[in-house]
Amino acid sequence: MTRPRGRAFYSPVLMLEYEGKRLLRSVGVRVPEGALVGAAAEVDGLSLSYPVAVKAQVRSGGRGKAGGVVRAEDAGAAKAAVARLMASAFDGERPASVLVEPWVAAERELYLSVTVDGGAGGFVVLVSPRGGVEIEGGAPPLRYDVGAPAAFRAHRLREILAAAEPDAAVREGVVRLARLLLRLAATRDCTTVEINPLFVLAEGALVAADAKIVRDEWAAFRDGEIAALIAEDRRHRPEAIRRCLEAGLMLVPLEGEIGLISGGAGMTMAAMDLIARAGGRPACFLDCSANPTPAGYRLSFDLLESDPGVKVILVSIFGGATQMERVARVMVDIVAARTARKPVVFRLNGTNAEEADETLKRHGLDNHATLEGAVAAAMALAGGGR
Amino acid sequence: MTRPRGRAFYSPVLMLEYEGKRLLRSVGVRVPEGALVGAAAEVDGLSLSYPVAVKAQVRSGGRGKAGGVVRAEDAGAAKAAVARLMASAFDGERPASVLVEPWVAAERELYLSVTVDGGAGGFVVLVSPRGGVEIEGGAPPLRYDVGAPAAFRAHRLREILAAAEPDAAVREGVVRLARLLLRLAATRDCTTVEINPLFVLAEGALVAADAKIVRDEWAAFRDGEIAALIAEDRRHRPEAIRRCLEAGLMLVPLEGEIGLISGGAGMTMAAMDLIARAGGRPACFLDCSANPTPAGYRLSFDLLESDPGVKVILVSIFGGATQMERVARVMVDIVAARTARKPVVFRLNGTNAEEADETLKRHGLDNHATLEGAVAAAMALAGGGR
Amino acid sequence: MSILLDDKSAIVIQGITGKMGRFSARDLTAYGTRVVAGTAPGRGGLEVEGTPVFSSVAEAVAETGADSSLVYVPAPSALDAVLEALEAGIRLVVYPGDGLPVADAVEMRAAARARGAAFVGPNTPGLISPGKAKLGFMPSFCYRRGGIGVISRSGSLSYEVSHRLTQAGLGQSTVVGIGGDPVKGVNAAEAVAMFDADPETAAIVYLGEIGGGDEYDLARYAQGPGAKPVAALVVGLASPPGRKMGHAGALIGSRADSHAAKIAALRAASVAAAETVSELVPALRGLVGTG
Amino acid sequence: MSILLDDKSAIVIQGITGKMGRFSARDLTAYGTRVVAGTAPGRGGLEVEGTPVFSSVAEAVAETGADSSLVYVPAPSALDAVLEALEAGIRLVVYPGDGLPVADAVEMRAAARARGAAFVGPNTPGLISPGKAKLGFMPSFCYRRGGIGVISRSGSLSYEVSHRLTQAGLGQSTVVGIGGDPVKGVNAAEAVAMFDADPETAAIVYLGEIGGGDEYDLARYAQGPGAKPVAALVVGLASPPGRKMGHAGALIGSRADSHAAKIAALRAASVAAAETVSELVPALRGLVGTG
Repeated sequence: MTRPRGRAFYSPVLMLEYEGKRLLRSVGVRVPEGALVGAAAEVDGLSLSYPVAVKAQVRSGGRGKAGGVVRAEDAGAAKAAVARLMASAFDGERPASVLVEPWVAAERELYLSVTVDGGAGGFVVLVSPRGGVEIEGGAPPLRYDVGAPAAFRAHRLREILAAAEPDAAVREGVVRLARLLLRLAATRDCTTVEINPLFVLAEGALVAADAKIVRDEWAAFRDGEIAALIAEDRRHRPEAIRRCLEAGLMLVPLEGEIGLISGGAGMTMAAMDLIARAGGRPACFLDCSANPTPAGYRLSFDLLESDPGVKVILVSIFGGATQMERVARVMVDIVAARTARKPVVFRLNGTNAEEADETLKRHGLDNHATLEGAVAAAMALAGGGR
Repeated sequence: MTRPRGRAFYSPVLMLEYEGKRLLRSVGVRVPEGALVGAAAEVDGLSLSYPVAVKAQVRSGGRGKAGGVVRAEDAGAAKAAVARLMASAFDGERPASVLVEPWVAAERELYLSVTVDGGAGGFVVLVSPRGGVEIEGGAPPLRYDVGAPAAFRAHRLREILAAAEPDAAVREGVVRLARLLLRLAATRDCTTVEINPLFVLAEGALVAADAKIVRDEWAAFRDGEIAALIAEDRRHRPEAIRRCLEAGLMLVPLEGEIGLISGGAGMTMAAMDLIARAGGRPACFLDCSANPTPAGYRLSFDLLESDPGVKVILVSIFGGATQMERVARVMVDIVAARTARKPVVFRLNGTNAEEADETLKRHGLDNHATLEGAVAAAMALAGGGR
Repeated sequence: MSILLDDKSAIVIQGITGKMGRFSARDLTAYGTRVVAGTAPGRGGLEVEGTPVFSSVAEAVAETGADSSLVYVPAPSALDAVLEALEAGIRLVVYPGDGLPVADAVEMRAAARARGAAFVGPNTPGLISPGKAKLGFMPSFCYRRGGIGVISRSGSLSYEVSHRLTQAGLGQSTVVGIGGDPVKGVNAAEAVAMFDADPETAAIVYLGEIGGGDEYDLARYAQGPGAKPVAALVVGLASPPGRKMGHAGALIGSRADSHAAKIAALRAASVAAAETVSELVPALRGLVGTG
Repeated sequence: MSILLDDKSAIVIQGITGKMGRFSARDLTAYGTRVVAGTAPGRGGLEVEGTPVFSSVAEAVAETGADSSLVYVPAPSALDAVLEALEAGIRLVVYPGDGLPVADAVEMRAAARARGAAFVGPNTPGLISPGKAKLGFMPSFCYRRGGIGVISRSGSLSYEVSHRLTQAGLGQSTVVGIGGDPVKGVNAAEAVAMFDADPETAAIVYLGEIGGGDEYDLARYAQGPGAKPVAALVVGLASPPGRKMGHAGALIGSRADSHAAKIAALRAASVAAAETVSELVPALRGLVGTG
């Protein structure tokens, strides 16, 4: 009910602002006492002291610059803002709800986040004495490489902050808050917990004015909240994408004419790059390596057959654990059973590649020796490049 | 709404079965799909397949033996059971709700818990191949001293289980479950997570048939669920106890005639023991050391003055960080302001004890030199011992 | 000798600018303790009661050679403060505060052990080696130097009993409050081992209570060959089962937690076990004479 | 020489009774790898493909001298299995599985580092030192012994490129899949340092992608004094920003994550950087001739 609808791309495990704030509050972070509404009329039921902030609940970045946050001085203005925001789209995404909060008067705005970072081998804490919508353009934030959560040391962060944050009370508040956010990230499988802006009030208190929390989708087996986010997200995805997600296929829909069925993230990108260099456009990133079964491949074909933009299907797989002679047999079956007319180009290599090659040939199907050759053939069948 | 009412003693941070099961499910533990009802009529709204288990939601131990779990073969029997349980009391505690669950057919019952243990310097995992209501009487459970959660090693637990659990699949299931429970305890500040019985189904799956989860009340600052449990509990406590809890006074009401106001847990028990040895009965365990302020002491006096069973008030404090001359001044003020007639006996010692002694004497109040002397005086004023 | 703390110990008070920090800076110094430094984040350069204040423990250690720490910070910051002290090389850290999540006590204990340092707490008045140094907030007049090593799960009770010992002429080598929480730094078994190894300690007094298993560790020690004489008090005779008596650890959950079971186990191990505080000094006298 | 793995490595396969375990027992042995043991809890005493099965890694190590492990267990049990291997003294642990919570990868990395062992994974085909030993599920025919050290964030792409190198007569010292997740065991910087120290490795090939910072670590190495020749491929030229391309780490979040920025940084560091897979062998030939 409260998930955004629309066609924009977003991570299924990125929590909406109000969800993130609820989680922050539950671990002891101060947030404004807001209320969620789905329609202008619901504003009447709230006990608010004005002015309020009316905030579209969308995952797309740049909401503030796009007018997704409105200050309202009275109930009439708040209702108008709710109605307008509910009817708007942000980067293609329509809000499913609007958050109405007391307008908080900040002395200053900071930036604070805890996020997973490969270079740190774990978590980093990022702090900027200047937060808000302009964070991207400013000086890079202060960075504390924590690594494993148990390695967090408040005094290290304190030292790092000393260089840039002159107010000792604010420093201590940020250190305490960073500890809470790191604990949240570690105990609740979050890959990012970002507060931007983090308001400093006149009396020195810190209030999270926004919340961007990304959970770890692979931790769904041990966190029902993550499983629920994923399930709820799937309910609102277009059917084709939902079916791929359920089958473990990694799909990123694009808008091209070469329907690429591939295996492995790097190899898929490599093939997409060759298509692009040849002047074509891949129709998708579609990685079947997590489900190299007849059902998985059939679903991939169904998806591409039914996409009117796709002119040719290119199957490019270099298998390791995937036994290629089995893949070849599946391809033979799929091709034999299909009624559609879209041409299919194969390039199968890897474990048991020779048998795969023979299987395809025995059924009159070509197997290209190189990726470049397969891409060239697909481009020709799609009607050439640019 | 869903907290138990009644006069029984229970920990505010002991979760009810249904709350515990909800938490278990959220971390990936299999539990029966139950529904909570507050009245017999609500059974009609549930889609159940019979037989079902109808279970009173109370914190008191020994619920099973006391008839708090009923098997119902059809809707009529279930409604009757709900009505009966809602009207019953268990160790003085009336259920606020009843859990209705499918009756699970277990091949076997195990016992599994993760709990804080001083000897282990942290957490222990306890497993018994025979669970159920008879666990207390049987052989002691297998014990794996984990210590800090990061020290958990699945292979150590596996070795320990090998001695007593012959079924390798069950062992592996228990090891996986123990890991989840330990993670739950560590990440959500639980001091005990106990599943008894843990059902082994015919196909080998493990299902938590009951749940006893105790949270750490001191972690309320970083866990909103714990804070909510405490707040909800306070709403249902008698007013006097609620006020003490809110003021940080540690109170355990007993049923005696000596109203003991004390400081420090050990010292309070030592005074209670002397009262008992002198043939008296303490009216309470009341430790004011966490709030040694005029308000805290005044509240203690109010509590004991209003308890008709209390015949004398004994103030016994041996202060370290508490400055005793300040306590003495507070006592002088309280005594001067009170209108009640209950006699008061003092024994103040500790930091600045000489000044405290002088302050009391200056206002005509005796300060006993020894705890034994003070107890004897209180006993005499209460009307003697046995 | 004594255990953990003596007249060479150099103390840093973490959180020295707070109320308890200021009190202890004055009180410890008055007792003759070498308080060499205090810390308060962002307030380096100040002085409190004549003691220099640093912004971090590492600075305090580098500048003053502090080796022992008394930590006065609120529970939510306590783990960070203890980890800071350990990482700065402090060998003895005392955290007296109560209300600490048990998970944090577990981490503190593990961190101290990993570094071979001693952690005392939480929920303790600290420790004192009478006549040498004090690292806590117990009332100084209760103590006198001597040969009794005292271990207590409870603060006030340790003042009461130490005062009785002192009045009876039975001085103390060290009185250590191990704290009332179930998971602690130095526990009963570890404190007993330290007293066993301390030549100045002639006998051990243990102040226990219902709940937990520390008393059984003590009995195990007393049963062993060459154990020093041990007297013990267990409080909670009059406490009903199933209720937490103030201390998180003081709860009779099973038969072994009860007053009677503990007294019986201690006596079976030849410990002079007192059932009430009145009996403790006489029991100890039976072991060590008039001291 | 080679890195991490050679013909003296003694392999234990954890989870050898599963489908992948059985496959690798056969496949690794066929490659000439010394597979000395397998483990499966509660199933000690079995044999799989002629390899003895033990109930624990400690037993396997004690009985067979295994020093390297390939772990085939589901993600929820992976951390436990890796910790078991490390505690048993295994020096090289490969966890190929994907779908691992990043928090568990963080713990695995930290645990391996604390013991001075090497952890490779997650989300990797493993590693191979051609002609010596194989510890993963890559197709053996793609590889040939030689002097190119290959590091790859992606599995299939490493087969494709190794195959091209082999066909071009450019053999490999070791090909290590470091994995596509943001937090990994041996990372690009660490693998590069190992190849730098390996006398058999004459040049380094790095197969990277958009997202993450590994490529910048590589550039830092290549800029340093005495660096070995480095060629690199970055894939993701055609990938739009803000979307995760299969790998958890392959996401253009900021400008530095992009294909163009990485290619530019690598070239500025004198790395022979290929914009597509077609350009990689020619770029490498420019550095090392015909091999």
